[in-house]
Amino acid sequence: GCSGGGGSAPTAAPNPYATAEGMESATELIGEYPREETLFTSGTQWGPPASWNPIPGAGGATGLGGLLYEPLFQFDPITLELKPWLAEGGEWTGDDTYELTLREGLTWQDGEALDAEDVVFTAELGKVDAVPWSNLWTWLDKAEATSDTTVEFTFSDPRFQEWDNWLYTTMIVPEHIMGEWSDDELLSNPNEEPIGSGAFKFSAVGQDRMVWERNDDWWAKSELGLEMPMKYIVDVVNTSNEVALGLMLSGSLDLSNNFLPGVNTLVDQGSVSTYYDGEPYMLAAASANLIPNQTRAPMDDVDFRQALARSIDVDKIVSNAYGGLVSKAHPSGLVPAFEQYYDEDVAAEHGFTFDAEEAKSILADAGYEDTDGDGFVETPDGEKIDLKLIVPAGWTDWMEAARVIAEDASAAGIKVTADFPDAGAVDDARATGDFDLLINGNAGISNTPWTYYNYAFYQPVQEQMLAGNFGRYEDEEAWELVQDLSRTESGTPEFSETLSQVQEKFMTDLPAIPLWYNGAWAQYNESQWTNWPKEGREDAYFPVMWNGYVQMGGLNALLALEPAS
Amino acid sequence: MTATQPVSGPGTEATEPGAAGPVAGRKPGGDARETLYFALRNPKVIIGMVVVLGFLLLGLIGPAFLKYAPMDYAGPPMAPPSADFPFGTTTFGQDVFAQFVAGLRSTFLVGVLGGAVSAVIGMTIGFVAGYRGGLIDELLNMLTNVVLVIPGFVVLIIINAYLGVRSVPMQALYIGVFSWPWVARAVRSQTLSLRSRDFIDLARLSGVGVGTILRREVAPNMYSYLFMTFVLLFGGSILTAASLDFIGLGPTNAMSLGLMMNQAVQWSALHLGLWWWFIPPGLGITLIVGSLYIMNVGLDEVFNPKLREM
Amino acid sequence: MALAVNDLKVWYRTRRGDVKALDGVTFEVADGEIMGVAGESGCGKTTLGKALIRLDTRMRHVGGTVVLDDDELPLADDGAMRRHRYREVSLIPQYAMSAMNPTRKIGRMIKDLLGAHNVRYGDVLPELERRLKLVGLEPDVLKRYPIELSGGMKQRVVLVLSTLLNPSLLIGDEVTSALDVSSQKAVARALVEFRDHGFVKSMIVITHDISVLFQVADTILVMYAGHLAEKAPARTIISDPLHPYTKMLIGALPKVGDRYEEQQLEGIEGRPPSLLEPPAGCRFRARCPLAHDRCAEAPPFREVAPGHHVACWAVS
Amino acid sequence: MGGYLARKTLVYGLTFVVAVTLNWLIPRLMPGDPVQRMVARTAVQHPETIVAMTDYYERMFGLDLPIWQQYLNYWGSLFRGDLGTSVWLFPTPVSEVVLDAVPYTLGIMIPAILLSFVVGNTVGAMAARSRWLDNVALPVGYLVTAMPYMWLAILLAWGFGVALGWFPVAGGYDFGLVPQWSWSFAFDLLQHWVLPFLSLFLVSLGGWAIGMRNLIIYELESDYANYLAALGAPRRLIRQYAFRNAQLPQITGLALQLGTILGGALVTEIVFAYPGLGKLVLSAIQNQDFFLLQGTLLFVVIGVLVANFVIDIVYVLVDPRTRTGLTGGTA
Amino acid sequence: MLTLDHLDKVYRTGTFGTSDLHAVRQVSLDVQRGEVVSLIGESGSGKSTIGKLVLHLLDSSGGTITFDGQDVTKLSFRARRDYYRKVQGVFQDPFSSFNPIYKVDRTFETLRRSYFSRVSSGEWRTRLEDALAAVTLEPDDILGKFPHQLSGGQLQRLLIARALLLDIELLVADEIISMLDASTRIDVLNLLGELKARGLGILFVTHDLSLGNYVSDRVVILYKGRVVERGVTNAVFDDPLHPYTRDLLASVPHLDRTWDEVEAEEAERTRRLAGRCLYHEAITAQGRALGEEAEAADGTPDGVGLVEYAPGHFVGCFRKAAEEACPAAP
Ligand SMILES: Nc1ncnc2c1ncn2[C@@H]1O[C@H](COP(=O)(O)OP(=O)(O)OP(=O)(O)O)[C@@H](O)[C@H]1O
Ligand SMILES: Nc1ncnc2c1ncn2[C@@H]1O[C@H](COP(=O)(O)OP(=O)(O)OP(=O)(O)O)[C@@H](O)[C@H]1O
Ligand SMILES: [Mg+2]
Ligand SMILES: [Mg+2]
Repeated sequence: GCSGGGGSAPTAAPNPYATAEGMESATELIGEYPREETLFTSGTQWGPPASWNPIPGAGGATGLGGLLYEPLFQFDPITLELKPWLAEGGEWTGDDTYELTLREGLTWQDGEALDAEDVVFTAELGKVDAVPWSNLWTWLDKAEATSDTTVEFTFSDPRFQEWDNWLYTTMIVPEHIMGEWSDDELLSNPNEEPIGSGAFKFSAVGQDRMVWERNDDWWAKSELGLEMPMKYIVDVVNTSNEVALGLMLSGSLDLSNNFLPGVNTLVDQGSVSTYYDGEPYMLAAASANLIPNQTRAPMDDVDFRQALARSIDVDKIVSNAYGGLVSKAHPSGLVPAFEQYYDEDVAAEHGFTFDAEEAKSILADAGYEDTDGDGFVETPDGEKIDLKLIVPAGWTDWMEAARVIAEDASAAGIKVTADFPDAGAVDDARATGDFDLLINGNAGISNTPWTYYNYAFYQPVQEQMLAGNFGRYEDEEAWELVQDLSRTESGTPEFSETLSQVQEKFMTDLPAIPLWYNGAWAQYNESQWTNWPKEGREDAYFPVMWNGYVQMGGLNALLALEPAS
Repeated sequence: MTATQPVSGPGTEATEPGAAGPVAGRKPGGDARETLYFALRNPKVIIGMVVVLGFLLLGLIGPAFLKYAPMDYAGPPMAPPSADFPFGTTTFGQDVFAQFVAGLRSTFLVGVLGGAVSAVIGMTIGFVAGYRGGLIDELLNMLTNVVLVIPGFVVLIIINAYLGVRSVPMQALYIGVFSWPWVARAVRSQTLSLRSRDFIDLARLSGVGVGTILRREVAPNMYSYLFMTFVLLFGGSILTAASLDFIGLGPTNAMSLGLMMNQAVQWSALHLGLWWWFIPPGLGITLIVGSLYIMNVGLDEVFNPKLREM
Repeated sequence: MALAVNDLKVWYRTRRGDVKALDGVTFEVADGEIMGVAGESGCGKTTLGKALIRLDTRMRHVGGTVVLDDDELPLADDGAMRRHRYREVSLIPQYAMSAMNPTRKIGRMIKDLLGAHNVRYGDVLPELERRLKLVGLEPDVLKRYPIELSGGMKQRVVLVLSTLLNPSLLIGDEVTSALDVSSQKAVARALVEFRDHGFVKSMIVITHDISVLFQVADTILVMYAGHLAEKAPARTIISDPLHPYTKMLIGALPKVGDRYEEQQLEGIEGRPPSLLEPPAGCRFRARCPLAHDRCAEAPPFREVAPGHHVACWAVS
Repeated sequence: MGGYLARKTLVYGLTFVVAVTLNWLIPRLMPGDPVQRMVARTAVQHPETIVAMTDYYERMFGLDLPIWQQYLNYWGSLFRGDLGTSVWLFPTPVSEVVLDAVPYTLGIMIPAILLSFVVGNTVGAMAARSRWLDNVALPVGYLVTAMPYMWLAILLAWGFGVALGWFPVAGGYDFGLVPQWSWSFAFDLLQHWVLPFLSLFLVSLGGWAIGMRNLIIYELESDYANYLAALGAPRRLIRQYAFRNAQLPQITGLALQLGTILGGALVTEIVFAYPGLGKLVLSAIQNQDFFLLQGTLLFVVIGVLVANFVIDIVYVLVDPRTRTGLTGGTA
Repeated sequence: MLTLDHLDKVYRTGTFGTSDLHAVRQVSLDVQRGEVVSLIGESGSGKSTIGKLVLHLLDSSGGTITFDGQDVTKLSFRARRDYYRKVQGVFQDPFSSFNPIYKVDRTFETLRRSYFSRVSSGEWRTRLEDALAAVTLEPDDILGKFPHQLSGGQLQRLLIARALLLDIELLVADEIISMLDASTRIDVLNLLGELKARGLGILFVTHDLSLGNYVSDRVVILYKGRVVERGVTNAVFDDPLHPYTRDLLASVPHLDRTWDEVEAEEAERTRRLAGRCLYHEAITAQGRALGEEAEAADGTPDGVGLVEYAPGHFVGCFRKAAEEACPAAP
């Protein structure tokens, strides 16, 4: 027989189940994970789990950040609050000093204490260029452990919004282990015997699964009185949505974070459930934007962009392509979590809504006319317009949406054809600016609306645009506004004021056209575990295990689960 | 690729000994009529042809009679087959029958083009290798082996991914480029046996060049064999294309039967009970390709009298 | 009398009708006689040979009887014929070059074949080796594959194999045609020797090469278009042929020493008739210089001298 | 034989070099940049950081070197048995990823190939003698062979998995099980194996049967069969010979098929979420994982080459015709 | 007219030409106008190979072939076409000499396309009829038919007619009658005799000695690629010098003598020769040592391994190379 999913780490035996040598002893220990004590999840991992190193920020097994390693704070996207986690709290003690206090009695899973030195160590890892938070040190001056549980951060340029972001996205790592790694190893060590501080320990791994086992010595048990209801979490590696749905329906999966087309039908039938009982079923996770390439005519013309935006009937996309699984985006582009920041006045004045007639009249006013009678307008210079909207092949929902967009735009006189190159080719086009139109949803939910506008306006425009402003919009004033925003503390009146200005700029210039919200896809099978997050519940969290979302609610959702029987 | 081989691999070998028959022992000319006579009396050929031509016809003239375009949101979503929508509708309310008919076209196109491309490459290489022999033969053999050894389907995926935008003809072209090796092998051995025939030498004594000899003397002798090869390639291309379409690398700007299956699966058709979306395209392919294969056996019987007597 | 063939008719079924390849032949082969069959290509020589042992699926036994050693052979019944094959009638086929399974060692194949006839290989082995030696082969050919032997060797192996059970009648079809002169001679002599040793009682040797027949055969039967033309002792056929066809056939053969400059030989004008719908009467009529009205009726195959049969009205 | 072996080795060696070079080259022709995709997944927003990370990974993968150097390094590490590190599954070594997946793929492919070969040939041989089988079984065989792999696979998954619930539809073994040496685990493995195996098996079956049928018919018409029949050999013996001889070209067909059935296995594995090479290859392509792709391809190429080589040798051993053919000494 | 001088042909067999097959070794001979020269030998002795070399269907590995003083071993494609105007071939199997799927006319058409594209169709028709008449064929019986509808003799004559359409001076006839019926053979042979009378040179390849004897003026006996004996037909047949030739002659089935009779004659001759090696003796008689002729070869038209035993009657040796010892030498 074959050794099956016998561990991707045959060198050492971090746990008895992971390798063939460990098999015999494993039989004695456990043959299978008892169904009633195990939570089966899927939808996050798309390949064999390969790394348990949290530093690179990606590529880790599902739940690595959040279940095994933990951040200082959690962020609740529903309340928009940072909640102390490893930290007991933190505050700005001066214009550019921030003092962080850790909880008492934090321990690593190997029994070592988790203290201020570990936090300093984690922050200082950023001094290595390739560490994802190396940028921190362009505006942070110093991180100093003032006691076992306190750390003082001194900033050269306090960027409040970014700092908050760091606090909950960065996992604190053990100095006593990673301190021994070389700089190169920081990113390339697979860390096959991970020691974290979290609720779960590494248990076993296979080609098609990752298994976590409850950490019964978790600090939060005593500190916060929290206890995980399940002993094991088995995360099933995805191959396709079809398979996920099959597993879900057969009750082999409890939580699926896949986009499962048609799941609305199943929710209506009662076979699975979601956050909302009806449309849009899912919480919103990010806005999907239509990005016009503003280095090309006519997308460089704001009137044209406005007309284009109004020509698209997003409702049709929502109901047809998604069957109501998503909702239409607000013209500000901000996800509904930021509803409180919406400036509805600005939206009423400058925001766009679907209106093909208006789109046509804007075009006509700006000199776009159909001079050759082919049913499509030409530029004021008389150039033909023939735009390609690219969406990665295989992204079926977006492909369907792109078809609708192309159809609608064409109906308004703007010739657009949908094209579906390979995902890699779309990446290339997006980075190099070699496209007319594309759809992008990179800026997801975060602690601050700044993230979205940073994404939309990011400047300076460079040869390769990798993180934002793929449309290569150029406007200094707008960029200054965004930078101001990052330096403003949220909750302050300046913050909302600046935010309104940014929103206005966004709606008038339309560097990106927000269309709908991609959902925080999550569907539950309640046959084994109940009490899943639902609309209207007090303690409802984002029920998502995606990387970065565990500390944004995923963990709390798990904590709240109850066995069905 | 995927399915070309299972049939054509052994199939090729199978036709080889017989092909020595048609080449060596054929008495054609007056027997063209005889061939036709047997072809028209061979139930396998007839059944195969009727099915394939039926689908072809549907694909060709079908669209003219349809109310909706394949991608139109034509009716209620997820409607089961009815008078209005004989194959029902998709999740989006698209007419599955309209898609099926449109898909038939691309499917035939892929079959014909893919088959033609690999036939042309395989035959050229086979002819040249078999006729020239020597070092050229060795080199071409090696090329054939390399293409054979490299997992063609994987390379196809890569190439398909490489193409920014994929069209049916492009897909066919690339499929063709990777499915010729067994054709080359078979044609080569046929050519080898023909090369030793005296009429080739006589043509050379008439001052005719290599190309002309291959074209006018060698190839025509293998027409029946080449035709059967083409039938196999035709079916193989369709299956390969369907596999590519299925894993999401189908044409991006057209409808095909494989793409229909892909979409049906992507949108969980079977789990949602939309069997009418998933069954017809696969069944269509199966029937077309199956009929081609059956027709091929029939043709084999027609061309090789030994089989005919069975 | 070993073999008596009486009015045998064997036709081929084709889409265009029956090919009357063997259309009523009557002759006898005596014990110990080697009878040669000669004639132009397509005249039915092979059909005659095959008809006596195994009709293939396309052949049809239309009429006539074959009696071998007082037993009538059930020609049309493949199953019943099986008992007679090999032990009573055996064959060296025209295709001796490919007559042996290419993937089996020769000894193994013989063993399998003998097993099927309930004969123990071990019992026969000494005799087999003796006969191989007789035809000039080492017994170790049994351990070889057919492809490792030359054409002449294969032909001799097939000869030994076919006669291993001492059949009454051996039919050899174009046994020597594919060989060059030296192997031809060896094989031809082996045939005679086998008869002399009594391994086979009588033989029918079919070939288009009359000079070989002259060397091996006691009598020669000349066929023309599915009919018999003449049968006589070999020397008589060569030196005193009676049938005009035989005469012309022999006359067209140059002897060593004949030279074009000195003496021009002549061929036979025209072609044999189609066997699909052969003309009634004497089939050689169209090419015969002696043809007259009488020939519209088929001439009987008459004995005009002891052991000399001719089918021609012009011969009295 | 020695010379033949040397020659074959030379040819296979050359083929290997060319194939490996293509393996190396082909992924590099794809659009997109693996490192960029990798960095993009970290969702880091700051260009400076992105540049630094990109540099780091490029150095890591040796992608900063001139292309010819990359090529030479590739050969160098190949000889050290090092296939590099996967980009997509960073930092797992490619060899590890591939070796973990290979047992599953081989586990369905080898039985499917061999069993379909054996069963197909047997059915074909039977069809060659029975009109009934010929007229009924073969058309069915054709239709099965004409089915797109995934269509059959999905129908099987849906029918036996979802609707009837007899077999699981995903995974290499139950997600609730721990691998161990026990009957229940083995049984579970088997249960997960059945459907993927079946879909591959069924599609391959028809081809063999048909090939065999045709070959046997030719063999039964051959001279040696006629001769045996003329010497009164029973049909059984003749059939036995014909079957044996007809199998030889089928063996060559088997070699031809090895490389291509992978395509089928790939699609099948995707349908059944079977943790073999299939999904791996597809993901490697989608993630521009040069190294994983190279590694997987290399594995396949070596596998196919070795199989072909073995078949070549075996062929020579079982078919004396080829053996004398190559020494040039005919008749 | 045609002279072969030390012609060699090595076939490369096996992958990358790993093994060699020396099919023709140091063959020298010549054919004059109005003369039939027969190449006689057993199967595999290299007869067809020589024919093909002369027709330039194969490249030679060494030696020269001169036609009217011009070396034809290295002709370009163009020059070859001119060569083929004068030299043509007819092959063993008339059925395989015609593409079975075309009517026989096609053979002539091919010729016309290459050589007579400017000839009007009326003119062509006349020429064709003349050529067919020369081989005693009725155009109406023949043209428009498929090869399988004609007899071997008719086809073979058609092929000769095809050659006659060109103004040929030399015909290579490779076993043109061995596939024919005894009755039609003689017609074709007689036709060759007529052609010879018209002044054509004919290289007649055969393994049948009686046929070689019937038409040829001189014969060349080949053994394993070597010429072992060469001379005027009567001389060779009446007084074979080489043991192989004698063996060959003794194996021929005669129509008037049985093998036993022939063998008795042969035994008598062997007894007379009493183990002498005529070649060896001739060499010694010329005052040369064995092996010397390799150096002496230059300038002697006789070539290596052949000595003139009697005027115009050469005998050779089996030895494959000059260094080998004479098999019959003491
Ligand atoms: N299977 C067949 N179907 C139809 N006609 C056949 C078949 N086999 C032979 N014939 C015809 O029967 C006639 C006699 O054929 P047969 O083979 O007996 O001739 P043959 O004298 O042996 O000729 P050859 O000297 O060429 O071997 C020929 O006209 C031939 O065309
Ligand atoms: N194309 C080829 N490649 C390799 N060897 C060849 C080739 N053609 C002929 N030979 C070999 O060369 C030798 C001479 O062959 P050739 O055909 O000239 O003989 P031949 O005297 O004409 O014999 P036959 O009487 O059988 O026609 C033979 O051993 C043959 O096997
Ligand atoms: Mg015959
Ligand atoms: Mg020859």
